[in-house]
Amino acid sequence: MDVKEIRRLLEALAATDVREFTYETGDYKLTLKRGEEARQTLTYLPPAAAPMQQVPAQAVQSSAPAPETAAPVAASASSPAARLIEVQAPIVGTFYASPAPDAGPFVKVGDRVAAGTVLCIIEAMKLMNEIEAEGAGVVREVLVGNGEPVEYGQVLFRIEPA
Amino acid sequence: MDVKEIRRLLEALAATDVREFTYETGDYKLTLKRGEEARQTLTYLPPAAAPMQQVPAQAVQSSAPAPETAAPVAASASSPAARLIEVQAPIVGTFYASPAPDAGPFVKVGDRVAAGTVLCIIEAMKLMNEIEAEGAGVVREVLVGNGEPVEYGQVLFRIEPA
Amino acid sequence: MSAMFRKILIANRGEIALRILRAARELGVQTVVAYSKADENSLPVLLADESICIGPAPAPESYLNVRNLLAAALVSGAEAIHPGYGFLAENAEFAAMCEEHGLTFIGPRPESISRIGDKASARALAVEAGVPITPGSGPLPDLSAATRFADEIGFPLILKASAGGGGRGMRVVHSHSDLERQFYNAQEEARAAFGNPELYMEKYLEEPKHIEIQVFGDGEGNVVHLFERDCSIQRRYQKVLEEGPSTLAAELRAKIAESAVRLAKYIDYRGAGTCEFLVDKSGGYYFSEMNTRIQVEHPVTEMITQTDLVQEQLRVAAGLGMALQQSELTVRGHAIELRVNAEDPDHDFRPSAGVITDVHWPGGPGIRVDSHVYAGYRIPPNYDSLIAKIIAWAPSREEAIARMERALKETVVEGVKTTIPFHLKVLGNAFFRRGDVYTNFIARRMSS
Amino acid sequence: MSAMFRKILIANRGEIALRILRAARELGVQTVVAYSKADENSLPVLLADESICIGPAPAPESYLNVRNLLAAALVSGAEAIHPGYGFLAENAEFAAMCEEHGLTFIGPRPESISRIGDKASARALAVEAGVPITPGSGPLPDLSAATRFADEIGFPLILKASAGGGGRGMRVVHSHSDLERQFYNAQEEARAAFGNPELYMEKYLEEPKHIEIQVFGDGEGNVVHLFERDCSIQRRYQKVLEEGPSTLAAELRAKIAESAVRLAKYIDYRGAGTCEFLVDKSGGYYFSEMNTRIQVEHPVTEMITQTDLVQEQLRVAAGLGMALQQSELTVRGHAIELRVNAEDPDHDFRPSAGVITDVHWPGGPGIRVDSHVYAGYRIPPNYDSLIAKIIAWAPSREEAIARMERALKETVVEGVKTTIPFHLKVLGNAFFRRGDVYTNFIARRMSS
Repeated sequence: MDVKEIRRLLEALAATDVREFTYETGDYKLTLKRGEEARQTLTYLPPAAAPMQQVPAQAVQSSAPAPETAAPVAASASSPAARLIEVQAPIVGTFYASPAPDAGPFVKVGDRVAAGTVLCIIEAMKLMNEIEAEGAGVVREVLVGNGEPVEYGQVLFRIEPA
Repeated sequence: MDVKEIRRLLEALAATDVREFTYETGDYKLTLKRGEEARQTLTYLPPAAAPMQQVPAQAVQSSAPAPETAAPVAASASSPAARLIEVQAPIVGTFYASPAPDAGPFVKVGDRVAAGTVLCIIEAMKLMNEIEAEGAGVVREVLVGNGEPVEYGQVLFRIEPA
Repeated sequence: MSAMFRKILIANRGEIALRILRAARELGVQTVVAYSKADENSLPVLLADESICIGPAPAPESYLNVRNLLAAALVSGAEAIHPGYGFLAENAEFAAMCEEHGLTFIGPRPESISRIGDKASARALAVEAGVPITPGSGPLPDLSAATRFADEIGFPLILKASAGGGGRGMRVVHSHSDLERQFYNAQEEARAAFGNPELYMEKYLEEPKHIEIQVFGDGEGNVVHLFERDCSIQRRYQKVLEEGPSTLAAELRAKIAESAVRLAKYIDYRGAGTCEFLVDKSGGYYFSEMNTRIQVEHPVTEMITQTDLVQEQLRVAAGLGMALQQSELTVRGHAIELRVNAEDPDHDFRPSAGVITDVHWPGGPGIRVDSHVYAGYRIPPNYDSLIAKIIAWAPSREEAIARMERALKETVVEGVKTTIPFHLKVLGNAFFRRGDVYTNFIARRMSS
Repeated sequence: MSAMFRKILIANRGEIALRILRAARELGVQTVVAYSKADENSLPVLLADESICIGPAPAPESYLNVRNLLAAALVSGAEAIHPGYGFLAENAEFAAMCEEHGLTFIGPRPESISRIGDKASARALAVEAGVPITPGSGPLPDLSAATRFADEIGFPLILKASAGGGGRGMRVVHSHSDLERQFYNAQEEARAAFGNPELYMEKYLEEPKHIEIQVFGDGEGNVVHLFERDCSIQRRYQKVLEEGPSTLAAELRAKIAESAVRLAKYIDYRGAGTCEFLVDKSGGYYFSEMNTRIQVEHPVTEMITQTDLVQEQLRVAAGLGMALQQSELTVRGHAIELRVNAEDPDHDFRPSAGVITDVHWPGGPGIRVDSHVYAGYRIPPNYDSLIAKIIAWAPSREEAIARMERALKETVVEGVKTTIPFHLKVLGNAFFRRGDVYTNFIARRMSS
């Protein structure tokens, strides 16, 4: 089981009210426990969910209301990363970390940025769109590799606000 | 699992309300705990998969008119009628409250019956099947009208046991 | 040498995105579903080989966001874009931009869309191609001009304000005295309402049928028709029930179909298209417009001709030629399609968005269901309210109606209101049952 | 003058009860569903006009309980009983009792059931009607008798113990030396196993196809066939996948169909029936048995012939005559049916009873689903494990396979294991894809 599969499992679990989940094979053991009080009813999630069986499980998951405006910056919901600001892709295209193939990256983890600092370029239909920081802070994470495609809303950076 | 994978796993976890996560393989064990611990854990027990019974090939039940005992007698579950015994139809047919059209009913509400007292007739395919009481008691309810069809298991009388 | 696409981008949502996905998958074509944030848990996204978010819920920022759609196709390596219906499906500029970026637009050539998509231009083309249109006057300076036109065309006629629109300021006139009485009033009204007194007239069709011909062209001069659909049952210009074939006489049906082919050939049409006609009770038929895309009601045609129009779109767009041949196309049986909308028919069909808590679609012989919903699906409030199309096929119209009734009675949708109770009333209506159905059916026959 | 039934009793459960209910409802016939206590929440019961409990869960006390079934029909005012398949469908005594009580048995005449239902009698009838059967010897007293038979028929042959059964004590022999070596061993083994050394021989078909012809008769001398189904893919004599038409040559198909019609005409067959044949690689075909009922796989035929066999059963039983005419019957396209069972293919197909917590069936063009289950339905442990039949139709076999794969990939059943993963393997198998399929397909081509 790789991270992608675990992530899909987590998504599937989120749609249920399963509180505790253990999956054990000869190779590995996976245990998950979820917060809040256990409810009265539990539903069963088949441990080895085939891809097609995952559809409704994911489907049942209620999505957070979509933002009405294409705000590229959003606070992440909860948890360890709560204090970090997420920089999301405002358009679809190809991510470039540096202004030119042989140049260094616009920013690296640990770099201090100010409002307006260019963080990256997203190329869409031959146009280079510079993505700027909205506020001051320190780059804590860079989540996309150079040349990778990004979709709308994809998290590109996490910045700890100054 | 490398740091990049763990980071992706953390991201995935951050979006859920999973509190505790353990992943163990022959090589390593990964444990994550968040926030408060769940107070109560419930595990799902899959329903015991009973072996499927084979349907006997083409066996026609012998339909010789044997005396009918009001077989599925069951105490009703709860509530006002808790002490009453239900007399259910053991066969499908037409309910007759009396032995002949101009005769009085076998039993009325308030009548005292003994084991073997005939309560009614169910006619099925021109055969008159007498339905007898299984034990002594007082008839408290007659639930079917004369000449009405009854299905298997339909409650015909409620009797308060003596 | 041409080959089928390896991968396409589906630039739409809901049932039509799923429909395209199914066609592609059956042809071995990989799918990339472009979706808005509101649709991330939608069935097409869950089933797609790949999916890519192209914007937030509002359509102008996602499904109408040309830049993000094109970028999505380019970064995902798709070779073609299927626009579905609605959104950018009839946008010539979008079609042209696809081609400019080396992407195949699965639809007609951009110039076809603009020539035949514009209503005035389409009427002119129809006249050139010898296809009848509703007779109309030019601007009428005075009553005598109007009278001359009336003498030429005959009553009933409809007076319209040149500057008007959306049904406002229209008056039906049945006789010369009617015309005399109404002409100057109408001029005054037009002046008051639109600041322009100019009037014109068109032939007024009383109780027409809305008949549309499905056509398909290969863009190389070959055009076939796949017979007609009767879409007369409309509520506020929204189709409610479509069926095929119509109850018109065979000779008339053939004439209308032939006209549609003539028009499509005249513009060397490529791909799937629909020519809409109004048909009056005397057998006159008048071209009204052409839709240059796959339509919501295409399954009616697929059921009676045993074809797959979306697969055919993909084949023609990929340059593999058109498999459809007129000589092999026949109508078998009758099909009816109902549009199940999440609307409350008891409260003026107001939208009933929310979570579908339980759903059970009908099955068994002759029933096809095209739906993107599932138990637990939240209908986003941002788009239309169509949640399913139920199609019933049977050897005859009468049997198709009985089958559809049977199907609706086994359908369960919980959590939202649907138009199913209304559909059952339509199916039970005596006028409908004998095919006595015109565009005013709902207003005239279904008002309680 | 005959008329359609006003009301019928459905003496069955599961998907076939629902199938009959759908056919009846479309014909305007009221339905009474007879059900066991285990099925009170089943879909046919929930959808029926009336329902009547006829006994507890065990089939001998409910679905095989003749007295309760007949009483249920009589008290509910039903005029006819549809037995579906299995249970009492091929019970001549039950059919006769229906008639005695003034109820129409929707099926063949009782005497047809007993004559053609008995395997030995059916073989004799086939010979009389001039329909080929697998050649068999009489009892073989010694090796020389066996050798004479082998000389007459040719190898391979199969030695069977007269007192044997269920496949026990059978030996395939390929040559005279094989026969010499095995004959006395087989006698000894038969004596030891069954207390009787008597042997007989039959022609052994290596890798035959299981081909069955759907026939329909009106009981008045008219019999039509609705072409064939290939049901070679079986697991322990249980059909897994059925398709039509077969990949056999057109001439051979026609010959087999003609034989089936001849046999059905010979006994003046009434209603729906199926003649099963084994077909060897050299084009020899041999009648094996006739099923005197509607079959599980009848939708394959309905899809390729655009007929409704269950409605036709009702019409013929009601005395309205047979609407089917041979000259109007043609095969269009290809259909495949899969039986989705609640079984775990990873654990020797053990039954997987329980609650179906979520279910999402496929839809879209060419897909038919016949299923009695729904989200929240508990599969009772008392009956078979069939939960759905998925049928895919397309213009060609290749397209039907692609469509079925597409359909299975959008299917979701949660709460129980199903055979769908196994079906996907069958569909992907190279031998299956080229139609190289015989009754040993699963044993030979699918063992991992």
